[in-house]
Amino acid sequence: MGKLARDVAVIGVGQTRFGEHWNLTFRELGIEAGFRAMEDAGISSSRIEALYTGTMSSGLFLNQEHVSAMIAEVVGLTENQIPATRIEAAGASGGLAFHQAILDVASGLHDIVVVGGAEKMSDVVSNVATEFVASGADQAWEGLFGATMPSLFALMARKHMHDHGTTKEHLAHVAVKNHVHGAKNPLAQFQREITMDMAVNAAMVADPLGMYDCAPSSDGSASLVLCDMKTAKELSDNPIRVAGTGQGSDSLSLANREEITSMRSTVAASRRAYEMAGVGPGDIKVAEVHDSYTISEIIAIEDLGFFKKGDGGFATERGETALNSTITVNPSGGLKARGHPLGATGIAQINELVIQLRGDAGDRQVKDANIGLAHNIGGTGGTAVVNILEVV
Amino acid sequence: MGKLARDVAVIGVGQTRFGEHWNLTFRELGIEAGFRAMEDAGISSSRIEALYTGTMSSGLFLNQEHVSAMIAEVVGLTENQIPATRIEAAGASGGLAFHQAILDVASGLHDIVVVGGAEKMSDVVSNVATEFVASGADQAWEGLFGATMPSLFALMARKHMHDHGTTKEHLAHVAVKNHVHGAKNPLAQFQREITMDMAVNAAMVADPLGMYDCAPSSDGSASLVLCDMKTAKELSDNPIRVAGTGQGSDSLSLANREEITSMRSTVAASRRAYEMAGVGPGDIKVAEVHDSYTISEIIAIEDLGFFKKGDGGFATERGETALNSTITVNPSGGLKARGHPLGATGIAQINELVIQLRGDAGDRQVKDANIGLAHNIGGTGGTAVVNILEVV
Amino acid sequence: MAVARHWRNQDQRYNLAGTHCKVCGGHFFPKTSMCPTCHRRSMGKLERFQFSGNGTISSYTIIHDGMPQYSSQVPYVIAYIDLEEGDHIIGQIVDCEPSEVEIGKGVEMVFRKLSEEGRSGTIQYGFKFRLTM
Amino acid sequence: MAVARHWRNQDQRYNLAGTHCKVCGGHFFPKTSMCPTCHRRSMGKLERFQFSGNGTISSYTIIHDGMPQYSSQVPYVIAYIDLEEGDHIIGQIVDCEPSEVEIGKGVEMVFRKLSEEGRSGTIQYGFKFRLTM
Ligand SMILES: [Zn+2]
Ligand SMILES: [Zn+2]
Repeated sequence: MGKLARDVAVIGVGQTRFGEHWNLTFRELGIEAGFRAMEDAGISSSRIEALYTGTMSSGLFLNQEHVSAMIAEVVGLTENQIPATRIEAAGASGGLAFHQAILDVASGLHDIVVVGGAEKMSDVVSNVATEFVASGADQAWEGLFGATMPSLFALMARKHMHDHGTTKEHLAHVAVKNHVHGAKNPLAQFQREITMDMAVNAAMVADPLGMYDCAPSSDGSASLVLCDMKTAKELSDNPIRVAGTGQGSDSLSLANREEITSMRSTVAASRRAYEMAGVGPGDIKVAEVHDSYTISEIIAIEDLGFFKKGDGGFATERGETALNSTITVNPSGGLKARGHPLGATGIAQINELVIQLRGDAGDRQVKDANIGLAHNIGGTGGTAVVNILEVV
Repeated sequence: MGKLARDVAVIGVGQTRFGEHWNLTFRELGIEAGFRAMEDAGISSSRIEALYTGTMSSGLFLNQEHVSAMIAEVVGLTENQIPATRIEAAGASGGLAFHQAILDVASGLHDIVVVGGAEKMSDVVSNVATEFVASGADQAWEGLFGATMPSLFALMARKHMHDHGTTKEHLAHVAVKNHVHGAKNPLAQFQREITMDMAVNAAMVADPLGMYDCAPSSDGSASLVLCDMKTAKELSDNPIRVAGTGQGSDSLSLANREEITSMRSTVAASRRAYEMAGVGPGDIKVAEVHDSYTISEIIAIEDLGFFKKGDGGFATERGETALNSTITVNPSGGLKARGHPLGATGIAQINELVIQLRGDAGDRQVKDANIGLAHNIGGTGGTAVVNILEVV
Repeated sequence: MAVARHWRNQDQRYNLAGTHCKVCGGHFFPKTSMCPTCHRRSMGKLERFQFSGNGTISSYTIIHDGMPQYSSQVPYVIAYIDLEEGDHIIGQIVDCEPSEVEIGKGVEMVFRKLSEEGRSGTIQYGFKFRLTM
Repeated sequence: MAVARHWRNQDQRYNLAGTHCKVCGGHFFPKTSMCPTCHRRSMGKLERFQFSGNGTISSYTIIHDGMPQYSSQVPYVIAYIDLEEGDHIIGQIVDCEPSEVEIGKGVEMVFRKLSEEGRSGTIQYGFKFRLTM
């Protein structure tokens, strides 16, 4: 166990701009990113052997389950009855779809696979969305008692502040830094910088988390083309290799964990991915981590081993996670500025790493980026997926 | 492509009785089948490296997404942050979870994996359940216009009757036969035989389909333990090998297909599974096929190549699909008599094959069963999964 | 909730608007962003196409156990219709006794209220069909 | 709908009933079919256990943007509470100003109406907490 039978690589990426797409249906969003990824890979849809889709909310938002078949249909992949599989793990749906697609190719079943993530969140009013997003946490023992998703992260934040001296300003530094990065990303939802004052003094959502501590609800989709390394080298001049992949789970409910300032799922997933890749946190030049809330990024960069427990907020304040500092965290703008269409997020993270490792990231290029890490969680960390990519 | 890097085998199976379990929660249902499978495999939960769960309705029925984490928690598998993955493909969720678990083990990532399927359907009133089940079909272009899931199969049935001479009595023969089988299965929801008169003259649901043409909505769960062949031979005296696995998709909406008396997804999935296994329809001694409606079984046994197109109803009338006739179809009682807790169905099918191939099926044992096939579809056939198992 | 979702489909539901592919000449319902035959070659070559609403019943069913928002209308007829210009559609057959419906009979589109009231609390309108001749 | 689902949890919600593992002596909320420490060794060794409802605030948040069924109650306080007998629970803190809530303060359980009205249309009752001292 722990070793893949075949080497796997990404050869194409595509993304819609994230944000509100009133005029586009869920189907149209999915198609656009898929086409861009195939175009980027330089292959026609007839080469695709399987399709994986990460999406959370179609059942609740659209009253539509079984969306894999729907997406295969619009992308024209039902022509050859291409296998189409939906993966759902709340906000980790995209990263987990990528993980499953890696296993598919590594198993030998398929050589060329498309992975997509899509979400359509702007069709429901915001308090209904609040309830739906909360369905990624424990409904029976959290939601019923009034706990929203931001409030669960607020519990983690307050405890982190109490135990480690993290401050409201540290949280704000995460948001400000990610908006600086997002301003350089033409596909980000928010392409403008914000001030510390705006972030610290924003309206409260769940104290101590304010408006600027929370990633937005977004429409959007992202897609990529994955294949075995032999095929990758035939089709591409710059395939990006999957060096390691790891997944970890924890209890759905926060109250069933011994510790709420660390996510055991992230620790386990990253340990597995580092082991497979044969690297450690110090080797990572660029990371896309799951900043659904500012506190999430602080906890993530500690759990991933970039900084020691309790130092995440201070390190952010010192600027060590900014573009081309110690380790560049969320050069895309992260969930905070790029936007957070649940199932699309994990795919967009991989896409950003691919663009960085190809050296195609323009203004937000991380210098000498040769190895990158993506970290995607579902709910309050019930699921975590970590993928490590490297230049071949 | 098309060849697995490692051989994979099933070494343990477990199932709750299907039916109405008013006193059991979704969590408790899942735990029971999981324990039985681990006990059957003779391993402790500390050996489990990953968990796959097939379930459709948790989001709609329980307002709870992200159930993989919830299930991992109750089974005590979050202790080691075991990866837990939810697969959703409407009624094919279970078969597809099994397929994904096969790819996981074959890829080399994990050696021992548990696959579970669970559904809790008795908590909602029946017309709400009707709407939820319909969410496996196309909501925008079928459900909105009043098409229920049975009505879509009724359209297939009427067309099959018109084109091929299939009769209402042929449909009834499917139900009667599966109830005969179910009467021999102690875990079946309905363990009593029915008469042709009852089946033919039952209250109409969607003409020409009556009450006895439709599988029930059930609570229940099923689980199995899967591992690589090397580990299987260390742990088990009678591992059952996965000889072939195949998946196929078609349009979600029936109206986007050229043909409604055949499912291209089934044809493609079975072609892929037969190719991998190196066998043909004539080699199959026992099959568990997706008889969510009686017409589904008739279409399935044609599409799987057991009988030629149009002969499925006649062959059933001739008794060729009964226990120990030409090919035994649904010795468990099928979805019709065993019950149909959506996500659990695909796993229960595999379990029945394992029990048959071990020679442990008692009164319903298929003689000399050495190779078996399971066929699981989602919605109206937007997804089909075919798995072929054999004695080692 | 989700009113925008319905609004996006209104042209299709009210006018039976679909897509015409200028590459292969095919007509498709509902609208598609890509011709299922021509794939990427069809991009930029697709135009809105309004179906006549005439077609033939290819299959049908009489529903006795209906969707919640249609439960007051049972039994009602749903048919699988071959549209005259190509492609198929699923819709209700109204203005006749269920026993009059047969495979092979012609139908034409009519514009109607679709259902009493959905879970969204809004009334939806769109196409149904009636027998011709 | 789904009333049975709520009924099954009532003993836990009304009485703070959880599970006591006679193997390791641990106390767990909510009820569990298996001890998270002892796993299968705990089967048959678990009994119902009623928590005292006393505990300590380990973390808390003041919610300004609440769940739909609680939206009339904002701002309201949710706390992460260490129960005196072990394990943790998430619940509302009531009968005080949000500004009085602090990490380390003691709480006791009170029985209350949980929310105005959920999507299910039924009123739910269960535990909340108030500050002691
Ligand atoms: Zn065309
Ligand atoms: Zn114990």
